[in-house]
This record gives sequence, C-alpha cells and structure tokens, in this order.
Amino acid sequence: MALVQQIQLQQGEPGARGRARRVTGSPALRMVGRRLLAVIPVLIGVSFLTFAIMSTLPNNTAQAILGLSASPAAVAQLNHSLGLDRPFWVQYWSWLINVLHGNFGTAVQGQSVNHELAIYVPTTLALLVYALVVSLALAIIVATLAARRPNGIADRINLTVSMLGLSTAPYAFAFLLIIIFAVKLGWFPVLSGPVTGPASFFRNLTLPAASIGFGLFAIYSRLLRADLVEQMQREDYIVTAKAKGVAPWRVLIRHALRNSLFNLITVIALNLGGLVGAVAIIETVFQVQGIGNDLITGISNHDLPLIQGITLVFALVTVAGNLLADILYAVLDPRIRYGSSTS
Amino acid sequence: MTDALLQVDDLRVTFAVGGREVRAVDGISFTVSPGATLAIIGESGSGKTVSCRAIMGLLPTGTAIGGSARLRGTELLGLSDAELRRYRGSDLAMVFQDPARSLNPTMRVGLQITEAITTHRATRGGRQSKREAQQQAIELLRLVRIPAAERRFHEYPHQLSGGMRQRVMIAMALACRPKLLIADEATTALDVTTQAQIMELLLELQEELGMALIMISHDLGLAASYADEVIVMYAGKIVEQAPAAGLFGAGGAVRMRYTRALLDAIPHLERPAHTLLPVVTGRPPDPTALPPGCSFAPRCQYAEDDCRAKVPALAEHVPGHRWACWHPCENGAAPHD
Amino acid sequence: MAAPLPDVTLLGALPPLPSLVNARRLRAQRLGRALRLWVPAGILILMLAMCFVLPLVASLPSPTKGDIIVNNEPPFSPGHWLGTDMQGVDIFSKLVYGGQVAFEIGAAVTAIGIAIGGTLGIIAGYFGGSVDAVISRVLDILIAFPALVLALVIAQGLGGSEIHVIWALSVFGIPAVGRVTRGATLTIRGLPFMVAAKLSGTRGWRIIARHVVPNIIPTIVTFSLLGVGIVIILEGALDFLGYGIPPPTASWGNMISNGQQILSAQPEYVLIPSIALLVTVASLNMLGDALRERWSTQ
Amino acid sequence: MTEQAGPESGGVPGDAGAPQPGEREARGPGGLGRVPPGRGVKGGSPPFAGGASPRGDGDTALLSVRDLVQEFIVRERGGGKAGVVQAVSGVSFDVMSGETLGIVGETGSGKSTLARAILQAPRPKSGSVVFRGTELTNLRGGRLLQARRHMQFVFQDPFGSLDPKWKVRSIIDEPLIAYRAGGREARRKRVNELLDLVGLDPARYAGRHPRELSGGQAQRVAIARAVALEPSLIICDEAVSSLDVLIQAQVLNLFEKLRGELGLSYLFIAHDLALVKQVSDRVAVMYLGKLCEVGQGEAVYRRPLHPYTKALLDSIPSTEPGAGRATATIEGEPPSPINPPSGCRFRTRCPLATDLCAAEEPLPRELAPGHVVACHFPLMPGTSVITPAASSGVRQA
Repeated sequence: MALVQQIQLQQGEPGARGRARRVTGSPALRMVGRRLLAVIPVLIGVSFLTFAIMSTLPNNTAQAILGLSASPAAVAQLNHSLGLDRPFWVQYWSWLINVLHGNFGTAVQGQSVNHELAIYVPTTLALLVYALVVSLALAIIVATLAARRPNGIADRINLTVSMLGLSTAPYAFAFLLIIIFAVKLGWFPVLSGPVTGPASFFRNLTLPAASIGFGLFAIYSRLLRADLVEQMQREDYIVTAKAKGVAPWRVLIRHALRNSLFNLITVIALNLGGLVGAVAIIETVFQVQGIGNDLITGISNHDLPLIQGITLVFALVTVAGNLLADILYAVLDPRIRYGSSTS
Repeated sequence: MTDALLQVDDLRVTFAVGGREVRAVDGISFTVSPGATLAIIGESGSGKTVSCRAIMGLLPTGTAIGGSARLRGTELLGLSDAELRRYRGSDLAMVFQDPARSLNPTMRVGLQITEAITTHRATRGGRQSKREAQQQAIELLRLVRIPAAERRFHEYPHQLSGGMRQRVMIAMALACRPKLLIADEATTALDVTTQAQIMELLLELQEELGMALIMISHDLGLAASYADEVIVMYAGKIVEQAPAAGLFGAGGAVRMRYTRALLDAIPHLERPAHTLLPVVTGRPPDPTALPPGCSFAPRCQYAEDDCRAKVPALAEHVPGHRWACWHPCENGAAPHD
Repeated sequence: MAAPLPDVTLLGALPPLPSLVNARRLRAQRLGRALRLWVPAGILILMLAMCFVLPLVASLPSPTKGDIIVNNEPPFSPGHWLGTDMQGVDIFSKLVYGGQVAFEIGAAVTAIGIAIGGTLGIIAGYFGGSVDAVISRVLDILIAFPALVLALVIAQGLGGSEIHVIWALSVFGIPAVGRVTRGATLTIRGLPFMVAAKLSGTRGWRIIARHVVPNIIPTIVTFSLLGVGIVIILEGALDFLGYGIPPPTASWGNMISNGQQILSAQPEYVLIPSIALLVTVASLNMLGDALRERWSTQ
Repeated sequence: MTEQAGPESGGVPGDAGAPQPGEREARGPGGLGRVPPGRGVKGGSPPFAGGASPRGDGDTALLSVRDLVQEFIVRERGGGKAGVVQAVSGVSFDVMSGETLGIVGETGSGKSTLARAILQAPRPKSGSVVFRGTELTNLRGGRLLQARRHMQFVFQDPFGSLDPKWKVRSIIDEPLIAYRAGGREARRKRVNELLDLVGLDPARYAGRHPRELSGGQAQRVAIARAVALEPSLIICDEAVSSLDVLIQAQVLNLFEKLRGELGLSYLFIAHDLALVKQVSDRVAVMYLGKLCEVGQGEAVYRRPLHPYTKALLDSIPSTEPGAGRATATIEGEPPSPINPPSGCRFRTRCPLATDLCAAEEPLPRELAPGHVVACHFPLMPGTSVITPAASSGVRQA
C-alpha cells in the first residue's frame, strides 16, 4: 500500500490573487465595469436583429420613398444609390460603423435621424420618467399603507385598484382618461401639444403619463405589498425589531421596506422593455411628439434608418435601466458593496 | 412567592391555520423568580416558542391568547401593542435561534443596537444624544466580549461570524438592562464550541446584571448543564417541572414517562457504540386533534386505560417537583435498564 | 420557586378548554379561499362559452356586415341588445367573434412561448455553463428589444392576419416564458432531490422529464395565465395601431380603435370592448393568483 | 440583465471568521499535506487510513480516499471571482467492509463537501477515491454510475431530498428503474419489501406524497431508496440532525438494524460528537478541511490527542450524572476556509500553539494502534502509552 501522501499543489498563487484583488478595487465597482462590458453585445444584438428582420421582410425602402406607382427601374436605381442592393451584412457593417461615429443615417423623408432623435427623445424620456417616478412613489406609499394591516381596508382597496390596473389595456384606460379629464372636465387637452416648459409639461404629459403609470403602479404596488407582508410575517429580523420594542411603523419602513426594494428594482428593470412599447402606443393615442409616435410613423413608411435609430435608443434605455438597477443594488445592499463573503 | 418576576397562569394559544384550529399552547402555568434560570424543553411543535412569544406579544394578529402572564404584577396579555412595547425590549428581551437571519442585513450592527437604546429612552426619562447612545452601544459590544468593538459597530451583519452575530443579538437584548431575557434556541444554530462560549457569556451576564433567563431548547443536556429549573413540554402542555438537580445528576429522578423517553433517546458519549437506543414509537399528536387523555399515551408503553381516558393534571407530588402522569417512573429507576 | 398548585389529581381530568377560535372565521377563511379560485374560473368559463359555444347554438347576426339603416343603435335596442355601430353591425356579435380572436391568439402565443421559450429556459437552467450563457444572452437581447416594436415591424412586414399576429407576439412570449422557466429550473436544480435523483442513477433527459418539468409546471401555469392576459392586451394594441387583425374582421382592439372617432359622442363603443377586455384579463390574473396561493401553501 | 441571486452569488458556505490577510505568504516550506515516506507511520498502513477494522478483515478497504482536495470558487454578484474556498484539503482515510467511520466536524469544516467529493458530485479537484477496487475520479457517465451503484447517500433534509411531486412508491422505485433492477412486478414487490424493512406499512405509505409524511417517515423513505440497490456503503450526511430527539433515536436504530441485516458500511458525517460516537467504530475529527484525529470511538473520546477534539468534548453539555457543566476551552470560531491559517489550521484557536505550529504543518502520526493525530503537541506526551480503556476497542452491540 502506498505510504506517501502526494502533494497537491493548488492552482494559482494565493498571494498574487490577493494583491490583484486589492488593485482592482471594490467588488461593486468591478461589477459595474463587468456590466458595462456586457451592454455592448446586447446593443449589437438588438441592432442586428432589427436589421435582419427588416431586411428579410418583403418590403423595401425605395418603394416606400418613391410610392407604389414608381417604375421598377427607378426603384432599382434608388436602391442602388441608397446602397440597399449590397449584401445584408455589408449594409449592416456600414451602418454600425456610422453609428459608432455618431451618425444614425438619413431617414426616408430625407431628414437626418440624429436630428429626429434630438427632437423627440427628450419628450419621450420626460414622459417615461414622469410616469415611472409618480407611479413608483405612489406604489411605495400605498403598498406600505396596505402592508401595515394585511386584509385591512387600505389593503383591500389597494388590491382591487391594482388588480384593475394590472388588467386594463393602457390604450383603453387612456380613452377613459380622455373622456373624463379632457372631454368632460376639460382640465387637459385631448391631444398633447409640444412641451415647452414646466406648465406645458404637466398639461401635455399628465394624461399620457397616467395612462402608462396606472399599469406600472399596479405591478409595483402588488409586488411591494406582497414582499412587505411576507417579510413582516416571515423574517426573523422583523421579529427582532419588534422584540426590541420598535414601533410598528418604524419596523415596516426602516426594516422591511429597504429590504423589499431589491425585488422591486429587479421588476422595474425587467419591465423597462415592455414600458417603452407602451410609450409608443400611448404617444400615438395622445399624439405626443416623441420617438414612440415617430417610430409608428417610421414603421408604416418602412423607414429602416429611423426604426434602427429608435430601437437602439429604446434598447439603450432598457440596458441603462438594468445597469442602474445593479448600481442601486450595490448602494442598498452592503453584502454587495463589501463583497459577498465574510472575509 | 409574591416576589415572582414573571407569573404565567393557564396560558393558552390557538391559531387558525388553513381553516383548522391548532392548539399550540394548552393551559400552562409557571413562575420565574428574579435572577433565576428556567429551561423550557420540548420537541418541535411542543409549544415552547409559542408560549414565550405570546408573553412578548410577538404572535401574528388573529392568534387567540387566553390566560394570564404578569410581569411583576402587571398583566401583559391583552395589553395594546403600544402599551406592550414599553415592556418589550426594556423589561423583557429576547434572543432568537438563527443569528444570521435575526439581524437586519442592510443595517449596520451598531445602528441596530442604538435603535434598541433610543426606542426606550422616552419611557426611561431623559433624552440622550446620538453620541451617548452610540457610546452605550459600543460598551454593550464590549460587554458581550466582542473584540475591536468600535470597528464592529460600523460593520454589517454579513461581515460577522455566527458566534459574533449572536453576541450582537445579546448586546441588543441587553440594551435596556432587561429583567428577563428569553433565549429561544439561542445556541441551536451554533457549533458546539461556540455554544459553550455563548452559554457561558449568558450566565456571566445574568449574574452581572441580575436578570432572569428563560432558555428555550430541545436539548436536555443544555438544561442539565446550565439551568436552575427545568420545564418539559409536550403537545402544548407542561408534563414535568423540577429543579435541574432534581431531574439530572446523582440525586435526580425523572418521573414523567415522556421526559424519561427523551433522556434515554439522546446518544451519550458514555454509551458503547452500536447499542440500540431505547425508543418510543410514533410521533407527537396532531395539534388539531389531540387525544382525549394524556397526549403522550398513544406512544407510551406504560399507558393504561386511564391514561387514554383522562388528562393527568400537573401536580406537585414531591416538593418542588411536579409532573403530569398517571403511572410515573419509580423514583430514580430508569425503566429501560 | 413555583407556587404550589392545589393537588388536582384527585379531581381527575381537567375540564376541556373552550375553543378560542371563532368557527365562523374558520368557515369564512375556507370560503374566501374557494371563492378566490372559482369566481374568476367561472367568469372565464362563461366568457369562453359565450365566445365559442354561443355562435354554434344561437344564430347571431354577422359580425362584419350590417344594415346601414339600423346603424348607431344604442344598447338595449330590439334585436341588438348592445346596439349597433356606424355600419349597423351588431356589437354583441362583434364582441363574441372578437373574443374568439383574442382567446385564440392569447392561447396560441402562450403555447408557442411555452414550447420554445420553455424548452430553451429548461435547457439553459438545467445544463448551465456556456449553453446557459448563449441562451441567456439571446433572451437578454429579445427582452432588451422593445417587444412591441418588433411585433409591429413583423406584423407590418408580413401583413395583417391572425397567424401573423401570433408570430409577431411570440417574439414577446418566447423570451418572457424562457426567462421564467430558466429561473424556476435553476431553483429546482439546486434542490437536494435533484442530487438524490442523480445519485439514484437517473440521468439526463429523464431527470428533466420526471423531476424538473413536474416541479416547474405550477410556475409556468400561473405565469401563462398572466401571459395570456398580457397577450390579449398586446393583440388589442396591434389592432389599435392598425397592424393587427385587418378591419372588417371583428376584434376587440379594432372595436376600441374605431370607437375612438366618436369617443365624446358615444363612449360606449370604446367602453364595451374595454370592459370585456378588462373582465377577461382580470379573471386570468385572479385565477393565476389563486392558483399560486393554492400551490404555495401545499 | 439583472439576475436573481443565484446559487453562485451567495456567500461562502458556512460561517467563517475574521479575515487573515497576508498569512498565505507565511506558509511553511512543507507545502500542503506532504508526508515524507515512512515518517510517523506504522505497519504499512497510511496515516488516517485506519489500521485494523473491528471485524478483522482489514486488508482491503471498501472505500479508500487519498489526498482528496476540493475547492470552490466563490463568485460575487456579477460574476467576479471573490476567492477560493479550500473546502477539503488533502484528506485520506479508509472505510473497511462492515465498518462505520464517523466524521465529526463543525460548520465549515468541509465534511459535507467531502461526502459529495467521494460521490463525484461534483468531482473533486484532485486526489483519489477507490471504491471496491475501482478508482472513481477518472470514471464518467455509465461507468461511474455502475461503480457508484453500491455507494448510496442519505441527506440531511429528509423532505428536500424527496421530489415533492413523486409518490413514495416511485421515489423508492427510482434507483431500481435506473439500474434496470427487474421487471415491473419484481420491482413492485421489492419496493414493498423495502418499505417493510424501514418500518413503513406499504399499504399505508406507498401511495403518499412526501408532504403527507412526518420528518422521520420521510427519512425512512430516503433510507429505503438508499438501500434499494443493496449497496455496501451508505454515506450519511447529517442524516438525523434535523429530526427531533425521539425520532432521531428511531432512525439511528434503523441504521443499526440495517447494518446488521444487510452488512452495510457507513460513512457517518455529523456535527454531534456523541451522535457520531454512538454509531461509529472509528471516529475522524475534521477541522477546516483537514482531518486532525482518527481513532477508535472509545479511544478518541476517552483519550483525545488533539486539542481540538478535547475542546469539542468539553463543550458538549450532558445529562449524565457527574458529567459536569460544559465548558468553553477554546476561544473564537474557525477562520475562513478562503484564507486558512498557515501550518496547523487549528493554531489560531489552540491554547498550546507555538511558532512551530504556524511554520510547519503537523503530519499525521499514529501514536497508538489505529489512533492517528496531526498535531505537533498532542495531549498525550510520550506517545506510545496506551491505556487499557483506549485499546479495548469498540464493543459490538
């Protein structure tokens, strides 16, 4: 029988690893760095997918520009001058290079996509942030009130209202808002005009934001309420806080709410993609001068450069939202900020 | 007898779970004297944790609680939450089983201790500055023998080891110098070497601060080693109660059949390997359908017809030693030998 | 020391303790639980019966052709109990046939989502490693992609028809189901019984079929119910934007879109299909919640 | 995209103490677990490899583990590498046929990782596992499956290890199907036999789901599944720790009964020394990924050689007359397995530690027949003195 215990040298030099760790800084920073790197393939994938789908679909830009009566020869001519007869990947590559230089190309109607985006993106972002912030704030307040007494009156009202919000089509809700607040009460315009200042911001964007926000509020408040109730009933640190004699409100807000925010942040980030879709519909309903509305027009014109540009902006919003969520995790959760282990 | 710190009389706790009634605690009475150590022993579901949480007012709303629990003459049961909070954390404090889950993961440990201090400062009279509370918290961390207390004050729970976390929990519980500390399986999740450290700390602090201690545990060895008085619970009832010396050790004698079975079932270092353990069959009764007689009768090999018909009362048969059994073990004799 | 109690052994057994729980509350608990499941389930069954059985047993007016003479009839008119639209088409009939479209698309998109997304999610979650990395990245891209945009592009490119709407909306359904399935599979994969199954000699696809799938079915079913609701809303959105079911065919989205023009004069044209949509989606959501509650307490 | 905290993003398994930066560099020149040939070893049997079995047929071991190393990379959120947990660092031992070897260790000692590494689930980083003469570490797929057939596992959490969607009958049937053990009717009979064997009435329990069982019953089902293929070795990882005392005793007796009836060997892993001693012929004490003492159960308990074993024994509260109060003889808690101390891993808490302990890793030495310790300063100076009590071995039940 063998007597010798073989030495098993472990891979990697532990000392060197330790030093490397100190150099690269805090785990949170490295995590953000890693996330930023992961953004690039997603953005490339999104643009490629749009390009691929648009190119395979039976429609073409030249025909859209020249109209249905244009002769085949004229269409082929324009296709050539636009570079649309080149192989698909050559087109994509040149588009990508242009984008990397900050040039999103020229839309069907001849205007620069950069210009379009510069006009429309701020309005859409304002609408998005408005809807998000208000619905989130309301959701946090309402969910906390509801979780204070599960199955109490506040809770039941919240559950009913949020079930309605969850089940209502945003465009149908938009019509309800228009009937009540624009047609009957006249507080807001039926169709939104351009946003020029704070007053016109509230006047023009409140109804669209409310149409988007109702559904968001429903999702957020249900999630947060469920999480808070679960924590108040299940988590040992809640019992600890109560055993210390901490007042119920303080237990709920100081101990439960902060720990509930993680799930909420995850869901917000996950929903961003769907949210920008909803923006497109609602902007159409209210004729808001934003990229959602612009996109719908672009799609009906089969305007590839415009669609590409807008899709990329949407994807960027989603990806940036997710990155923000990761940073927020790190801010809120000391386990991430100070590394995941006890050492 | 009148100077009892905590007097519990006929405490009953009933839950409604999934549309069924669960009798978690079924009429228990006991007394804790100032400075004493009481161990409440029982298997899971015996009602030991529920009874202590009922006294602390920590059970979920909708739980029916009956009977009486008086802290130095003040009735605790039936107090509003706001009234009860004056006692919770100040006169009554609690340490829980799992220190990893009992501390708020997103809050620095120092803040969690100062919270315990500041919560009660209004009732204790005199305002304290934040600095004072902080200073006090650091002293508490030193009191529970946490090295580098100032540094630990600013750390988060995940940066501490299991034993350290439990020390923080104890520091938090001691923030207002409670008269009674309830340790609910406080060492179960810890390793045995850490358990010994924490138990020694608790007993030292108990002596230093003159507080009473209720140890809730499933471990009879822990009771034998550290408690003055032992209560054994089964299916929501107290089945035996005696001073630790009256149960364990040379002069002790376990009388209730259930306690005996529990004692026999524990593997001992002194027992030779591969010997079969004396066992009772079956499992604890369904708390929604307790048997009519003694709850242990269905599993007890000494049970007779009277055991299955009538509930034996917990009575003081020998001074200081109470048991609830129609056919108790003979004094000093282990039935399985 | 404990106060000595009177020696009650002589008295025999203690009196039974009175029940502390209100029997009415127990019954109410049980009733509430049952209602939360059966009310939405009942409504859904009624809706399905109305959309699919009613046209077979009763002769409804055509949902596409109407008599211009009886146009713009208000609700509760003789022969048209929900009234008629501008072309004189019976609204109830449109509601019924539009409902068929909504349910068909909702079911089909969810089924495609489960078939493709579910398979991808299980594979990614179970095998992990580079397989997971690739699948997750693809799902990431599809989710980062505004689903509606893609759906619109596809619907516009292919032209409006029920089958095209189904494909377009599947772009939304597949990554959503995929992600949920992957998460559920990951959770299951880490449980001890999976290790136990492997150590018992069960391998590969058999583990997936017999251990993973049965355990993630509750998650998929509850999510699918929510998913059907979302798909129905999205289908309406496509119709509404003019890229869905092409107009004379009845659909709830088309009804809402058409009603937009006479919104202030006759809001019921928008309200009736909106309410149908709301009731359907709410029932799906509530049924999902009730099932989740039931399965989580098991 | 944001991920829910996955299995990789959690903390280090188990608790760990304060960080010990810089100690890695101080590692002694001896490297990890190097044992010079012939040193500290008697009679040709490797250290910790367990000498004569109580049954006397100790020539070939049923299970032979050599220098087993298992490491895990701890990842932080976002996938960065946070460190390497040295969960098992060069563990060697033998389990003889018919023998029960108990492994005692506290949280984070690596005992569960050791059990999994033996089963190749996951495969260990290095080292050798020879079971019934077959090296397992280089087998894959069907060959590994066949080799593992006679080695089964019982887990800590009885409910977690049973698929909640399956009925008891299918659960026990699973290994029979997987190893093609007979036709439908034969398997059906076998399942009933197995249920009888573990003390569950087939008529009442075969059709139940795990949630309709108590913890003890669920563990019996898990045991029935483990013995279904008539294994020769069962690895029990904290198999009774989550059970109440009375149920625990029932299950322990079941293990004893099966040992007698089926001639089983056990590798019995637990944190409770008294429990391990109750069922084991030999006991191995594990600390921070390494074995520090191995010997006959009685010997380890009556004459602990390693200061850690002594501390463990002193900490156990007992109900026995004359046992005295449990005492805490060592301070602190085990350090992190990410950065284990140099030299002897116990030295940071050892009352006897000197500079030597930090500089040089203690080698396993057999100080009494079958009683091996890895300590520079074992508690029994003069080594070869063995009391009658210690050498009397283990009484058979």
